[in-house]
Amino acid sequence: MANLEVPRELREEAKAHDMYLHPIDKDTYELFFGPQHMATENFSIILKMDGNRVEKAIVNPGFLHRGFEKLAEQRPYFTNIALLLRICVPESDVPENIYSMAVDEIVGWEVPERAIWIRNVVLEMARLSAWMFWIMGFGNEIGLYTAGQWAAAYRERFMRLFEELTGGRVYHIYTVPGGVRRDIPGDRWLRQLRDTVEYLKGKMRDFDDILFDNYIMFERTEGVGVMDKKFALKHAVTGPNLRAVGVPYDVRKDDPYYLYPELDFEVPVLKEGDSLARVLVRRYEMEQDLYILEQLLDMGPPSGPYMVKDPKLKNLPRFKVPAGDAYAHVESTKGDFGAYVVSDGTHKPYRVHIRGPSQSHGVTVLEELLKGARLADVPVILKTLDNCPPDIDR
Amino acid sequence: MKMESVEKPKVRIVGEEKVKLKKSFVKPWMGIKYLFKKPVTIKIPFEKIEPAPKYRGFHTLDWKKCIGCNFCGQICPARAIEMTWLEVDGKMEKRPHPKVDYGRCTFCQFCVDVCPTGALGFTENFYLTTGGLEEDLELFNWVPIHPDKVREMNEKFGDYRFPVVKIEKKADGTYVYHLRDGDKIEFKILGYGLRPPKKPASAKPATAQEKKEVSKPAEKKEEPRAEPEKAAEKPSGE
Amino acid sequence: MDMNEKPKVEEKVQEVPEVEAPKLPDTKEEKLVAEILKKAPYAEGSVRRERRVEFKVPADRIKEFLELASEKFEMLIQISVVDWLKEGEFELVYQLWSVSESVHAFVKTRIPRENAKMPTVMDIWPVAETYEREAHEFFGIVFEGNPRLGPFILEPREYEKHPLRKDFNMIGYVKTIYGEDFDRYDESKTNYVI
Amino acid sequence: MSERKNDDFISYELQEFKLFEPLFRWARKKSLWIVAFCTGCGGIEMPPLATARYDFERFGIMPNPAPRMGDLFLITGYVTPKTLKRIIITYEMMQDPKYVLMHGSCPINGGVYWDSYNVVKQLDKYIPIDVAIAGCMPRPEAVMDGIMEIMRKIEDGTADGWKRYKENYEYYRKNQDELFGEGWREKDARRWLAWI
Repeated sequence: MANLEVPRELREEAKAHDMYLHPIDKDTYELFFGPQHMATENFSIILKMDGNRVEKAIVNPGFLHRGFEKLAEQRPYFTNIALLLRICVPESDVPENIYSMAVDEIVGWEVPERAIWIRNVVLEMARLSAWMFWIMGFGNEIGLYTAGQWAAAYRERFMRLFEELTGGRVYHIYTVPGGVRRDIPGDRWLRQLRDTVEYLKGKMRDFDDILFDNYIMFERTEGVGVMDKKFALKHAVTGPNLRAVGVPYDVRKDDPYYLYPELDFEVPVLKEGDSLARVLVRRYEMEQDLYILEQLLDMGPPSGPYMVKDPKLKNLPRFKVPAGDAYAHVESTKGDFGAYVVSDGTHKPYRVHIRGPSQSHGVTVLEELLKGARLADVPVILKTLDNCPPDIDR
Repeated sequence: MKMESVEKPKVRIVGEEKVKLKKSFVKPWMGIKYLFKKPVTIKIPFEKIEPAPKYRGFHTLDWKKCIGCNFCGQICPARAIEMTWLEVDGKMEKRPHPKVDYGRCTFCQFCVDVCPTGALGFTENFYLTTGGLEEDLELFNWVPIHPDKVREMNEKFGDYRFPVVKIEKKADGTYVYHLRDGDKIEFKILGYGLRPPKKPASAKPATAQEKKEVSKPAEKKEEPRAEPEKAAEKPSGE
Repeated sequence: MDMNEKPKVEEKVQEVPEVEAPKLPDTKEEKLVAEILKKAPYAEGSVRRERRVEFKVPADRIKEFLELASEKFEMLIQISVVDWLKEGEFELVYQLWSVSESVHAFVKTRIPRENAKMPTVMDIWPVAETYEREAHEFFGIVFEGNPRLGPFILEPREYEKHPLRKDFNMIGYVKTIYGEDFDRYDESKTNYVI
Repeated sequence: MSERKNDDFISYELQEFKLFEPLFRWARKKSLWIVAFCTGCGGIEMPPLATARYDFERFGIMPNPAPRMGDLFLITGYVTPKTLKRIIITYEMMQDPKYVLMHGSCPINGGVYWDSYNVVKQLDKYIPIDVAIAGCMPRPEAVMDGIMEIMRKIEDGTADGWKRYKENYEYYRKNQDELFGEGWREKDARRWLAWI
């Protein structure tokens, strides 16, 4: 179905009857896709089209470039948290955490257990809210708007929990080097979180019904945007996209951080490598995230401080970090999100380099996968790769 | 940490037998049951939603407690805070107070965290809607007012609006804050920066801490300056 | 980076089932480094901590080394460039990840700042094209063999300035574009406090 | 863009139909279509607003990708010069009357990117703004409040950004040209939009 090729004679005939709307006299034309197309989220692709087929795609990012890496060099270490989290808007805790982990490693801090537990919960909550956001975008792209309406409403539950925990709705500015900024607001919050997890577990069945089991979804995604294992590794594809081609690489498993070694979860792996496989892997991981949160809640927050005790923290603006460099990465919903921080011993980082998964998914991989795709499949490929343009631009 | 003995592998890799789903023509119709559920919509003009307690909203400042140490200005990632020398009722305040610019503020409240005396605080207020003209946008730059005053107004009006409705700027540097409940706060801005403005009066208010900061040959030091008048060249609407 | 004082975060990492009780002399990292160094004697290698290894390679043999390393390290995660202005050098850090061994490698090399040139590694990892375009754009390093160098994220005007270089004066540049006093309000907050 | 005359806009306020002006305003207020061009971080608060939770379709607001059918332009956050070019072109393509709602700190005075080389500091130099909301990013309630404000302004006729744009076209054009360099429309915009 998906690989339907219009026969040459038919195309000639269509051309004779002026059925091509855009260029009547020629077969190929250029199509500017984005930046205000909802699927692209501020990112444009120049598509060289042959009728309905994409001949060549050229990615044109940069609409969101703010020069984070330069800005981070001008601001003190702690302050950078308020800046770097803007790299990944749907799950802003990921840049916070990777930066904090890297700084923790350079300083050599032993982050308190309670802070680690809170960070882990926050990361998982961020993953879940990002999944909800992804369902919404993906549902809208394939025309199943109902799923999007539900997902956006369920995401609000997490937004509320974040608001109570951190004081911010989308930008939490919560995880800082050495711990977290606030303690858990009380047992009521933990109960609410558990309720939300339970609630979402029930709702997963509804999502299955309306989106993941839906024959429309299968028709739209099966066989679209296929990549193989070798291609994926050479192109540094990570996250669910890599697991959908049969490589069981998950940062939480292979380079574990926080409490993940103690948590019991499954890593879904499929072999097909098409959009459908990517969707199904994501769906399974969403379910696993709910189990992970449940286990974390069963574990309960360890007692103790939520911020490391260090006399150097008295003068926060001029807090100095010893010279050194560190790389930390976590598994975000989009893939392997990493930060490379270099310090030269002053109170400002010498260099911060963020590695967003979309740097590979959104440029070379996308350009390759779009070759030969139909125009209607472009948003599907974009959404199943879960491309997030701020990662590319930064 | 907890448990050390790990026998069974904690991370399991599962393949298609568990991950794959079957496509279905019937199941999507199950969504119809949502027709009979209560909607999640918050009907905004008629219904209200409260922000969480300790939501990071607009700042408050206890002018009595503020010692003008500029910690808040140093930590601010957006350079939104500038120390301001005020004159209230003809008397100059001993210490400069932070002036917060909501055209830059990111509401991270690191400034509140580092405030050594707890003078700077924040409330849950988050509504600030103005027109787009130059003079309307003046409202986005203010010296925060006392928390009690803000709370009082929140209780009176029952919402979380910005406490000031209009900032009136007079030619001689006097600012009048017209509060929502009709009160006015009037003061004069003498200058900006860490060091007191040129006025010879009131000795040297700079603390030892500040002096250290000032003398430090850090890159691009704060220049004390008297308000430069910006050429108002913008078009004002009609 | 001090190897002796490991933060708690990394210590827990040892509980991963695949790694059975690693002892430093014969951990998989040590073995990996030894194996690669045997084939590439010109490089220096060390184990930084668990799952982090580091190689220092002279700039002229980087391609050769990366080709060798790509057998073990399947993925090129990132090319980070650090501009060491005082030394007058760019440090290129090729961040590699080995999916089979679960090891992250920093492959560091230094090149002079003036007329910085590097061979491209696009033929080993096609994804390097993006990373190199980015490094070229922000630092002005020319990757010989990469056909798509040029304005990528930035617009031509900023592209010429290579803004992530340490000698790019950001505030000065902002002032030239948006006016000397780009603050809307009276305070003219156009400088850094610290 | 074709040359515009300063007194063009008078024709839009149809003098003959002055009597029906309140009706027109009511109709405009009740059917604000949004240009679905989310330019910054604030775009992430659009989905909650557009979907069941806050549901701005109750007010007749609907996202629409085509600028020709849009009434309301949401600038949802920081604006980079590359985006600003598209914003200006999109804004000029929109039909009168058109309104601009500016979100958050960044377009007002640069926000956290106040020193960034690639973020526009004061958006109202380049296009006229009707309503500004504070917040980083603004909560959906605050955006709703901004939308209510713009509806109120449409009703009493003070949402006049589109008129200001025509009156002070020289001023805006000068600022745009200063930022992008002379002739950017011919150079860049023509490449993207074949019909200009």
